[in-house]
Amino acid sequence: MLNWRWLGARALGALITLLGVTVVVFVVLRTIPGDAITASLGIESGTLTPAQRASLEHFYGIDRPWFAQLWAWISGVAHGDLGLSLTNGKSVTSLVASSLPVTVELAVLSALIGTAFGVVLGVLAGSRPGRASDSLTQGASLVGLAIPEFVLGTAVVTILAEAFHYFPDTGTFVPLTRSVSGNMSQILYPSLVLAVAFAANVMRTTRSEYVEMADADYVRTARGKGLSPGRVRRSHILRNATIPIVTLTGIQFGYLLGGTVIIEQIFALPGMGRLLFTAISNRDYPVVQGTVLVIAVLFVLVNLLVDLLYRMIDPRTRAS
Amino acid sequence: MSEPILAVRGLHTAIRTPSGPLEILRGVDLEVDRGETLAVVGESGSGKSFTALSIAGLLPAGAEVTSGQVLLEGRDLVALREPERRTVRGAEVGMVYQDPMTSLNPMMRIGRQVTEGLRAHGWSKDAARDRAVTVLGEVGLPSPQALMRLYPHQLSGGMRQRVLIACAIAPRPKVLIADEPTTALDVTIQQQIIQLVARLRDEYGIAVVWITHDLGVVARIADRVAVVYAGRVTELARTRALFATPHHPYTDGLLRSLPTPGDPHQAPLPQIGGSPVALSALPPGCPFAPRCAQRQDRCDTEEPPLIDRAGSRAACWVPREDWRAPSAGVTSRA
Amino acid sequence: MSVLPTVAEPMGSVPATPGRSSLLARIWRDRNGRIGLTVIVLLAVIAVLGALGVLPHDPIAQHPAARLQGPSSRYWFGTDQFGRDIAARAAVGIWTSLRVAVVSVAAAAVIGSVLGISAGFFGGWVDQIVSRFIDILFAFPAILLALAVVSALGNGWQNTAIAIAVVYTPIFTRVSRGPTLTVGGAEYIKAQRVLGTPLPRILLRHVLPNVSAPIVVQVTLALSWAILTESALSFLGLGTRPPTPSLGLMVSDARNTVATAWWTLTFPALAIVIAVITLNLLGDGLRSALDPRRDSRP
Amino acid sequence: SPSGSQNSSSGGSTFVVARTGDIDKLDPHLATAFQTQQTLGLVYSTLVKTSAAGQIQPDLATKWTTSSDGKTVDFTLRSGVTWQDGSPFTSKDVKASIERILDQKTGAVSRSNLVAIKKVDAPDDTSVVLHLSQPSASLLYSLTTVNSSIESAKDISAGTVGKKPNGTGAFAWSAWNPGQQVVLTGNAKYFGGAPKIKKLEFRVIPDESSILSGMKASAFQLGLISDPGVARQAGKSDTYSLVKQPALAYHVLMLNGRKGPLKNQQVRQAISCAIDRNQVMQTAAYGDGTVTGPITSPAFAYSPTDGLPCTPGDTAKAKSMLAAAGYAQGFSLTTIVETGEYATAGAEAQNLQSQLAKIGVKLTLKQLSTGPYVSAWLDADYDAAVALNGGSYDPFLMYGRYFTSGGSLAKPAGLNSSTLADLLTQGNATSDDGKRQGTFRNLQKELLTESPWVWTFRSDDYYLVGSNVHGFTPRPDELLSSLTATS
Amino acid sequence: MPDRPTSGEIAIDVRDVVKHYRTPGRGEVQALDRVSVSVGRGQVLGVVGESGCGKSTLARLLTRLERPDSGSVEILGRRIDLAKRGELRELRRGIQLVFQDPYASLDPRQRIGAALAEVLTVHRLPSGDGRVGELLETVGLPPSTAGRYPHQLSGGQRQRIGIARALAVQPQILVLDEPVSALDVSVRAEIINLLVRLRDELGLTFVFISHDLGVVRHLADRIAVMYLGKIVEYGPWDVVSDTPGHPYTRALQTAVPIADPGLDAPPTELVVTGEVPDAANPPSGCRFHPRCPLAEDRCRSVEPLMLPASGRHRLACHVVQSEAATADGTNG
Ligand SMILES: Nc1ncnc2c1ncn2[C@@H]1O[C@H](COP(=O)(O)OP(=O)(O)OP(=O)(O)O)[C@@H](O)[C@H]1O
Ligand SMILES: Nc1ncnc2c1ncn2[C@@H]1O[C@H](COP(=O)(O)OP(=O)(O)OP(=O)(O)O)[C@@H](O)[C@H]1O
Ligand SMILES: [Mg+2]
Ligand SMILES: [Mg+2]
Repeated sequence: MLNWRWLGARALGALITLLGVTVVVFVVLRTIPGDAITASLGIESGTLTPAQRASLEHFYGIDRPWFAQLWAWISGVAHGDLGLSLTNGKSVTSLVASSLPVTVELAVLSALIGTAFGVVLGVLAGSRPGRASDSLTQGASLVGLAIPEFVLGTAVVTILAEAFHYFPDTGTFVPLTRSVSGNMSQILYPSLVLAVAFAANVMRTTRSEYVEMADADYVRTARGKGLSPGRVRRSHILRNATIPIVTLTGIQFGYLLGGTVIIEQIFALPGMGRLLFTAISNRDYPVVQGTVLVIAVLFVLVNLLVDLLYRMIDPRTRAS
Repeated sequence: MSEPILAVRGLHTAIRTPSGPLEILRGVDLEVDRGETLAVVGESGSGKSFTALSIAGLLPAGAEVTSGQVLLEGRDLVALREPERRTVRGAEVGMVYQDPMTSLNPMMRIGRQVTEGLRAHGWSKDAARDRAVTVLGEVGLPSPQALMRLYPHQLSGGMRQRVLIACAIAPRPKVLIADEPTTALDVTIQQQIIQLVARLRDEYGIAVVWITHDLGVVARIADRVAVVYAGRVTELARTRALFATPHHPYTDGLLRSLPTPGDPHQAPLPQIGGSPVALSALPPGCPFAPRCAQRQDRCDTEEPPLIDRAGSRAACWVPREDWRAPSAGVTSRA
Repeated sequence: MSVLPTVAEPMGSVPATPGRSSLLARIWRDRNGRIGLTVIVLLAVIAVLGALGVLPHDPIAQHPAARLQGPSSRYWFGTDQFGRDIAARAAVGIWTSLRVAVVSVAAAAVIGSVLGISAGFFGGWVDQIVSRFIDILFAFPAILLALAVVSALGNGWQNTAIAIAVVYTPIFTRVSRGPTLTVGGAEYIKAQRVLGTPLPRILLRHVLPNVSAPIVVQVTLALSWAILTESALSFLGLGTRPPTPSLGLMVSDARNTVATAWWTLTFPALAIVIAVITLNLLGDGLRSALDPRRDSRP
Repeated sequence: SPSGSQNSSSGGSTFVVARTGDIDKLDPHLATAFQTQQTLGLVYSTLVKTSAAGQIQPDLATKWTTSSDGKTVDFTLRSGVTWQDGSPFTSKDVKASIERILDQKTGAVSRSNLVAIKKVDAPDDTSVVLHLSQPSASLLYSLTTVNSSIESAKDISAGTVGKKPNGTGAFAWSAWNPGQQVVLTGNAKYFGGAPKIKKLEFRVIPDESSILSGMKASAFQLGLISDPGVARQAGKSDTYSLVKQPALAYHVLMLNGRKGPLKNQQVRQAISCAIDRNQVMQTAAYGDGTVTGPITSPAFAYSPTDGLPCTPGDTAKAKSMLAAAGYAQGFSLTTIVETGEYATAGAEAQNLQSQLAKIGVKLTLKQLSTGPYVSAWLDADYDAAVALNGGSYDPFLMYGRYFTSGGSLAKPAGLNSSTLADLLTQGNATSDDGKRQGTFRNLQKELLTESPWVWTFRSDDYYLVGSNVHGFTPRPDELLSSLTATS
Repeated sequence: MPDRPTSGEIAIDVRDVVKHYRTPGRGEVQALDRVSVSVGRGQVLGVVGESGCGKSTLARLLTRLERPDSGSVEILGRRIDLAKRGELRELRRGIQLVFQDPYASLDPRQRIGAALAEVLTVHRLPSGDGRVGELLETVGLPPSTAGRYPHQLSGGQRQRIGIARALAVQPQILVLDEPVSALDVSVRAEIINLLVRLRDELGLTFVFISHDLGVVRHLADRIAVMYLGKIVEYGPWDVVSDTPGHPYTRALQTAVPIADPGLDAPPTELVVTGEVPDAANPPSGCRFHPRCPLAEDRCRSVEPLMLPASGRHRLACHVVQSEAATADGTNG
């Protein structure tokens, strides 16, 4: 069923994209003033003697021309070596490896929650367009879209603390595999906050797709066969609405991978958003490059997965 | 005269529009007997599809039958509540649609699309499957077993239309309504579909309502014809009678405007002047009056009902005998 | 960043039909559109009043003696930690936020559409290059783009706008490319080619107007994200340059005073929510006004 | 509390300190971030330390004497001290550590403060002698900082310093999870007595509001915050108490005296006169803090504005001074403002802007994140800079590097003044307390007269102390030494 | 019935044109395969065939919407397939195209007047209301139509606009791609009459494309029947439409239902079975053989050539050609 040629072409495209990302991030980083030395020593870097500075530059590898640095980096990546953090000397690979699961789980959980709520509410609204339930759900989704995430996040943290004396666990990240409850106490609330906007978007798409699909010719055919409304909804309307919903979910999920920084700040989650944000503030090139590359890889993978999913869901795109 | 299997009496259907409700059907009368084909002809927008959808109870959101009856073997379908109506739909009245490309669910295997209607009407899984295979064979599709597992996009237009027909006739309905089932197809395929439906009609003894705008098709298949204009039936007659002596100037104009064999290079084709009226701006009297050469004063004020005229029924105040000239309803200049 | 941009649902391949009635009238006919239009005009008026400085209080002047006062007849929405009038600041804040949003979205829409239309219309290697470029931008975490721009150029509303524009450009490219593929293959475009109409004219007079519907709808959505993104950037310390008030800045500053002075956060946050909802409603209205299926029947 | 497992202080197992930033390195000689100093300060010891009030006290050295010419300092070391890895502490460790700091290649932060040291002798295991090139009153203070920590000679020669900290302090190194937490364990063999806290965790909670929420839910035992806005929200609670501690660090508007109108001393003075320090503190820090002059050390408390020809905030006077300097119409300045490092920068800048506007000086804010800010600052590429500068118990250590010739930060300081340089050198050359008081008082006056910068206030540091925590006392230098005695 | 005399001048000359489309999913579609046809000035060529046989592709090549893979397309004696930009504009003033779907071929956002004026402006022809009004009058519409949008017109009116727009540049050749297929019967007659009038009054050359032999018959001097990218029969209108030789043409002829209920259904042996094969994978030999009631062995392997049957009448069918040969043989 898999079309290998298609997959090959897609993989090649993905590779080119990633190479592009690599080059762009490299160039972008170097347009920002300040270098690794000022980042790591702060104002104390002013006290360095030229010899000290030169030796540090050599240590950080920033004394070489930029293309040499780029090349060194790319060839490192090819060997799975993302370099060392300038600020704490840890290997970027290990930093990314420890923060990746947090962000991925955060994104996956909020996508799951968001999609579940979004689809259910969207169908609810779409199956009775114009009714009170429709207006209500639509209104709620608009509010969900409109509240800035940091306001919602802070509100959740504050309310939990004030009213319930509860604070989501901020200790060492507990992987799901170790303890479900321990993991949930860290991930659940931030996921819920992220899920709000996600659900609102999914709801809106589901609703409009539902309304549109309900008008399709084949739905009329199905009704003409005497099927019950529930059957028509499940087998015909919803099944065809899956594709746009999957697309949207995929896009949103992709964004989420690189867009969890605010929630990670507020809930003190050691994810990639925070890693990236801190690294950018610190001018920690290797970490920024590594994190961006990994996020881009994830994004590209998600896209590939969505495409693959499509081809599984939609018989028209399946290779025959 | 035996009771027709399907009779439509004074059917009015309206739809909600941004500028208020709009009457699309303004009193449609039809009837068709068992084993017979009724052709419904008319220009685009005259209300043919609405008639079909009103009969099947499949009107789009915002549209509803406001008065009139749809009698299936004497039982008024309009009066039924939706759950009962559903038991009729598909089981007793089957529908085939104009566009075979969009009328099948692209995400569902052919087999399932044929069987789901049967299952909805209480067929067991196996029985439905067997029936589906049989019926796919009957509509002339090769290797029905294998076909069951295909998706619509793997079939050509003609094959898809056959699948739609199979879906419709699988539960052995009493009436088959076909809304322009061949318009989207090539002539050679159209010919095959016409033959197929005729054969099925005879084998199953069902009544067929065939909607078309092609008078050639009418001539080939229909026992009876209903001509629709601006949401009403303007003429209802047996096919031969209608072609021989149309009693409504509109029907007359339609027939004359067809290219005829002979030397076509000689004279221009006769044509009906003017353009169809908009349903939202109907004139007070006969809706055809503004285009009609036989028009009398009365036509501008009073809308004619269907009047019996020598075995046919036509909605025209002016009897054919009083027409000014046989072709006067028709102008011949472009 | 807080905002999950989504691509507006495709509007179908049929180009939008202009009505007898103007676009505004058609939006007005839609309930959501009506609400959206009304409130946006209201917000625009407030914003312009704020920008013109004709409000009773100066949004920038500090009155240390009147710090953190609650809403009163003198200060409708209360004052902030500098004793500045929140009502006046919110009004100017709407102006700033809308200005950032409008400028960034306009830039993104123009650049994105040019790229998208070129890619869709010319296909071939143009499409290849544009699509790759867009893929790269998409795969980039939006926050890095924004941070990079703001870090490199310093903050200030113009740079915030540039950052947001960079993030949203690929979305407009994607939104305009699809319809262009359809429109480019439409018979009326072929007709223009056969008629010998020069290419620029075809693109400008025939392609552009007919792919504009989804772009216009996307604009309203993007405007609402831009307002949210501006506030998110402010939260991360990368927003508008003080003392110019922006809603995002006010909200993120007020996070620390909300427990003791609820009004500092409530009013600007409400303004954001209202602006975003309004733009979404307007988008809904536009979508239905531009929907080719609507009164496409004679 | 429903938060369950994490809330473990009652069980006595882990003492959690929440703060916004993480440590960045493990070598105390290179540590610049105060989080790193806070942490490593608990692991390493120094020869001498300061009391909270700024008095020099014994640490690894129990006694010290300075020769009469001030050029030799003798230390007697504590005996019986062991490194956390078990090996004994001797004078060789001290010698190796100071030599490491003095070695250019190390890039040690406190090198410039210790350059007076010519030679280090370790005549026996418990004695160390420092030979100085010139007397240095600030030397002892320099030796109290975390940057002057004593490392093990073995680690230094093995090159393992900065890999796994090994000190003689109250807490031993346990684990570091970058960006998340640092875990220390109580050192049972600590010469000052085993700490009551057995396990100490520094946890990174980037958002101060979240730290507050966590304290409300008793998720942490100690929360370190610096944003007065958040502190104001802390209110009263039965799960924690809020302790304010004035810091040595000072908020300042640095003026670049090498640029434009600012070259003119009268102009700088006018700016300094125009600014009501209290207003800055009230608006930016909700009134928390102390209006201050240049010297923040409690031991050298002088009038914060003595030396200015005006009462600060006197707009009319300031305007006339500007006019006298030829700038009656005012002028424009751009100030760099750091974002993301400390909470009040933006607010201070906005208030300064509003105050300066009154005398016609248009201040434009250029907000930069840390990297670009530091670059611009180091290059003196600014007209003005809103800054939070670190303080010290010793005035020479505060200003020597800015205002002595050859001072490492003379460039960003923005002004060369031989008067200032002389005063600083004098103050450092004598250890006579009375003389130092006089000299530094003159230094403060001169700084205010020259007005290279406008000192506004010292802010408070805030400590949210869990209600079941006993014995914690904050210090002006932000070190957490009292955790040794906290339970 | 006169086979209208060719004026001696050739308006269109298409030689050995091949056009294949490479499509990702379908493979290589042989839309046109070695097609040659020519039309004399003032003549009407009718092209019929089922969906997908390449009719529109031919129209696109004639108007240089696309270029052939090989072969040549000559319009009024000049190679339009090789024309450079400036020359192309000039050549296009000689040949114009009218589309099947009158609605899709008009920019929905442009008023009728503007659409017509635009053509005039682009070609630097005298424009202005007068000329636009004239054009509208030529196609039998009142000048007031200029102020309307396409969606405010009926299908017939829209098709008239499509024709008027093509006429605006005063072309000598009109290519009409199924101009009446989308129209109602009652309107179809109007357009056909209009086209007849234009042909006669303006002396235009037409290429008239349709899938309906009945309609083509009404207008054409010559008819070309296409099947799967090839011309299979070509000749005078009456010969091809009334006594066709090729079995495919015969099938087409009988498939069109005639509006006379008195007529019996066509004999089953003339009904073609099956559907049009995929042009991406055409059958070997004679492309029609899988559906042909007369098919023989050689039809499966050997591709028949277009050979003269009589006079200007030519067709490509092994069976019919050999029957004729035998008949000739016996006669001779
Ligand atoms: N949603 C609607 N709102 C307003 N008018 C409508 C709507 N749907 C259909 N109509 C009108 O109803 C009339 C009848 O439509 P119908 O589809 O029955 O025509 P038809 O005879 O089947 O035409 P065709 O041959 O084009 O299929 C048309 O004039 C159409 O404009
Ligand atoms: N741009 C294209 N890309 C790929 N295939 C094409 C393209 N255009 C046409 N084809 C294919 O070429 C063949 C001929 O197409 P063409 O449009 O010329 O047929 P036609 O005779 O006009 O059919 P119809 O009656 O349906 O209009 C078809 O199989 C079609 O699918
Ligand atoms: Mg219809
Ligand atoms: Mg075609």
